[in-house]
Amino acid sequence: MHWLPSDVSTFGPSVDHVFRLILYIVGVWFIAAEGAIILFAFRFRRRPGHAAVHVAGENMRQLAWILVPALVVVFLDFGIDIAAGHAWEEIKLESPKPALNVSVTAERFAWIFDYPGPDGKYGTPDDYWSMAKLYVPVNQVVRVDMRSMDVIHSFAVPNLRLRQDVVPGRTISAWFEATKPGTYEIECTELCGSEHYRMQASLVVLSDSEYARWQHEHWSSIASKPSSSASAGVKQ
Amino acid sequence: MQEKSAHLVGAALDIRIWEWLVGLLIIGLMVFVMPIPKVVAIGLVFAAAVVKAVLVVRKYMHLAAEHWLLCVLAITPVVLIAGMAIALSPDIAFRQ
Amino acid sequence: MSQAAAQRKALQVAHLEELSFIRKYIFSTDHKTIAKQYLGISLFMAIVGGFTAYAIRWQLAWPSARIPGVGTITPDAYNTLVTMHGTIMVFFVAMPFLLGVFGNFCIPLMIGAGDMAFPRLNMLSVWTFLVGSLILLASFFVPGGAAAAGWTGYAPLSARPDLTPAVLGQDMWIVALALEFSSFLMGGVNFITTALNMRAPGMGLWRVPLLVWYEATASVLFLLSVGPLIGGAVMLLLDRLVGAGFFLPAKGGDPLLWEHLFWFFGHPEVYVVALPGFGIMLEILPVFSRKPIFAYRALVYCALTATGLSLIVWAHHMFISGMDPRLATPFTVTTILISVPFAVIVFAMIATLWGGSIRFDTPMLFALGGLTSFLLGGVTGIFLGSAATDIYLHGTYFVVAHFHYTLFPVTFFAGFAGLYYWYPKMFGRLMNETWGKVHFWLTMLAFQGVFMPLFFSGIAGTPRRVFAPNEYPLFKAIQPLQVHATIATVTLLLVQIPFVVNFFWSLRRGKRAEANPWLANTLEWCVPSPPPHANFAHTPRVRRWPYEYSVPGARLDWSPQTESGDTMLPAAGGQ
Amino acid sequence: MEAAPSIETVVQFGDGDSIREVPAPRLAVWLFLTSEIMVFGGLISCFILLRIAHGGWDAEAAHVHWRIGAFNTLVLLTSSLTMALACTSAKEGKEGMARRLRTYLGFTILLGLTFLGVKACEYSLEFAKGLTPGAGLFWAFYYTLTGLHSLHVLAGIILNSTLWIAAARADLVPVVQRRIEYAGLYWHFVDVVWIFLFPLVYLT
Repeated sequence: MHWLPSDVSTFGPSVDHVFRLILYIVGVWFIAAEGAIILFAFRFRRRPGHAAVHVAGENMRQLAWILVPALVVVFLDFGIDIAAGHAWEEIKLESPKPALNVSVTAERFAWIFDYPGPDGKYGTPDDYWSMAKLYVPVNQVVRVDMRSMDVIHSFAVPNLRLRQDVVPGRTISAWFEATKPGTYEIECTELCGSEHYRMQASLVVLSDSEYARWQHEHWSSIASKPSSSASAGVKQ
Repeated sequence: MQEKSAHLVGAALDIRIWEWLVGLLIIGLMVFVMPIPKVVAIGLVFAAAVVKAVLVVRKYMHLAAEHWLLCVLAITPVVLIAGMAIALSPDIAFRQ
Repeated sequence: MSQAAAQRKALQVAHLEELSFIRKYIFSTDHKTIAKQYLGISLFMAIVGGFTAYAIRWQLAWPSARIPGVGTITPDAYNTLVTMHGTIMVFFVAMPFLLGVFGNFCIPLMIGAGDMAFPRLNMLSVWTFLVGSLILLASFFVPGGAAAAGWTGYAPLSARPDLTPAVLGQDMWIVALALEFSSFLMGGVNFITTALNMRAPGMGLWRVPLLVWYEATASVLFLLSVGPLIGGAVMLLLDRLVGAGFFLPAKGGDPLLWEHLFWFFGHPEVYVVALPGFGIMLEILPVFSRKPIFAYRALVYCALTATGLSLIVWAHHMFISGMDPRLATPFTVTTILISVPFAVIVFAMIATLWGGSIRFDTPMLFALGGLTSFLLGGVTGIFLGSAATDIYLHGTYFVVAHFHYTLFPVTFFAGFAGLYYWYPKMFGRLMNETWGKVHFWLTMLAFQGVFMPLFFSGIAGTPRRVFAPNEYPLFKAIQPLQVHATIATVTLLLVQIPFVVNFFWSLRRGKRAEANPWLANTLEWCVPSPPPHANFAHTPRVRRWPYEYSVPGARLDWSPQTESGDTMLPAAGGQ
Repeated sequence: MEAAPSIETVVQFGDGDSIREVPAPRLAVWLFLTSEIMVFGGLISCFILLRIAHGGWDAEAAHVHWRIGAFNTLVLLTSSLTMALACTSAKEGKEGMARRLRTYLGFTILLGLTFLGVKACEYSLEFAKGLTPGAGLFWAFYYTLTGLHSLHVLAGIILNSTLWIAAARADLVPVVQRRIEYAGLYWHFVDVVWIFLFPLVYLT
């Protein structure tokens, strides 16, 4: 468990909870099964004077030895299904009303983040764009609308427990709410070509005051963008 | 139509089936040229096609008189494909 | 006289007359020779695949360092290596090894048939496969190199020639796969027909050995799942050659369509490989525990259930692919449900050990090693099968570790088990036990050493298919895990040398094998080792269930299937 | 070629084993057709799904020559009839069977060739209008589906021709008599595929 990177999102705990739940359930089964194999292998090793018993598990009394555990497995399975289902709903199905809306453009091999600017509308001169750095306020719901210019990429932020493929030809949205200021990694985790491993960006979570300052410094100025990202920002 | 051709055997049956096939083809074409709502037309055309296919499979390919396992072999893939198409439709056909 | 009788007669004639070298060893229609041909090809491809693994691991441990015997590699070369490693290992090693070798060799022998139902089709299948393998190998040497879009070949990366350096290479990749598929379609048709139709008198469905059941079921699964991807391969090729645009959004196509077509086959493919692997282990366990297999019929039903379920779980590879999120929970349920038949199989294996009198010969060791290792792969599948945790773990080294823990045991542990077990029947000599045991223990340890660390590196979030993991600040700290895995990989590859030496040494020098060296029941052990051209001098009459060991009151602790007198009721009956 | 003494074992081991009575080649052909259904079924469902996604492609579909398609359907249906007649005469095996079998088989081959010829003309008409496989998704699908089907027709023609030639030799007639059933199964399957392709491509 301590291998998991620090979690800084509101839904991170649900993911980690399901992870832990599964870990404990399958952990017990795994150890039990391995234990049984090793125990039997030792206990029933070939020894003079010890003949094998003749049990074929063809009557219900014997079959119960494997069917009852299997039944337990079924129940645990449904338990996992329910837990996983809830977490999934929270992360991918429901999306709370966003305080900030960022348009993300994935392009081999870079991430471009477009902000609507003060007027909250895209395609207006006061749009702000930033390359490879996604600035968001802490404790605010952020919605990212993601597009790809070329191939399939994947927007992954381990610390947020968030991952979403970005497929060309569609706009795919995700949301998150960061709970701790700081700088976190954004990776592309879908093979997208030669420089795939370089396709990284950073998520900068700012405290309210810092975010206000950042907004004041950047959003007023009219930034000029490279054509491709401009088209990306303005098109949809 | 199976009832109609039940008493027929051999070549006569083959010809009767062919008549049915051609008849259904003509029906399909008439539906296609006639000015009726597209949805209905498509429905009828494909209904005709299904009947044709069933006729060929049951009579020309003798599935009607085959071992049940061969019928399973014929039906399973159709069901699978239908299932796959349904599972894919929200992603491919009706997205956003 | 019935056609079968005629065919048997023909086979006996062929058996008497001496065949020319070419007909006997190269263009042979004998299922045993074809099995050996598959064995040769798959072991060679395994060496190629192992070499790619070595280069990949070295790069990951010491990014951009000179790889001994390879030199430094570019990111594109790395992508090529990753792509080809997956393609080779899954399609050109696992399938020929588990289906091509053991399916071809065991099915006719175990059901008491002279050969496959269609020997010439069988020969066509192995030659088609060989051509496919050669095309795949050739693609390494064409300008631009071999395919580099991942073994899943996700469009548009694979669908547009301008996105990867591999232009011709990617086309050859598609063609090679198409040939591989058609080869195993022919093989599958042959397996199923033979298993259903060529059984010796008395070999009722409930007397068929589990390996035959599992090979046939796997073939059915392959037949049912590969079709859409063959269509998809045609579409992908047209996208590349004439810009058809099936998977190109710019032309109105849809990249998700390829993902669906690929995984509709790609997931069942895992079971196409897993089932024969389990079949082998299930054959070996009772023989070396001197005990009937536990719950024979339950095991048959498990194979059928797993087959059915595996056709409706494919989207669990696509939870975060942008597919409709409402599909996730249904597919989570089916996915996690598929753990049940495999749980039953594992429990039955453990129950078979209970109360046995276990001999730890090399085949048994490999079978147990496969079982114990597969368990970890199986349980870690639950993490990836449940949508919520998959959000975090998808595309990380956790996935890599997971599927290596499932596919390596069924392919190599079970495969080696089968090889050590049937080697005497194939070549008439036994492999050296001592070196076999050495091979097992070193393989076992090295294998755990390779993939155990990768689970942790995956839980820490390291993405797979990256040229240089140390480029990520978050994972600099756990680079030692990668180094550890690499050292273990090199060891794992080196400890295969004893096996190779043992294999060839035993061909000439190995201890001569009598007909039934392991004292097993199934029919292949009642003919000389190696069996003559038509296997059975005259068709055997089957009078027993295959797993009757240690029958109370019996003189011996095994009872060949040809011996009369069933005690295993009701299993012996047909119903 | 049915395996060993079947009836006896069926009696002995219950209905599950009646499969032994099915000749192996017939079982194999059906298994092969199963995978073929998956291939064509996969392509066709892709076509339908993307067509729905793109609102029907009516404009493109207006360019296909449905009359030619209809004629070809008739040709293929009739070829199915002649094939069925060939199989029937082979099964009945009355005197003069070999002659009748060859006549019907010959007609089947000719009709198959007609189908391909017409299809070729159709393709050339479309190419003349610049409607190539690269001219848009509809055309990509049009050529993929009909092209793949035509290849199957070609394979069927070759298969039938070998039987037609073999049937000329008295000593091979029994072999043909047995194998024509399997060629027939395949030919009818190709026909069934077209029965669905025709309305899919031409009439919607």
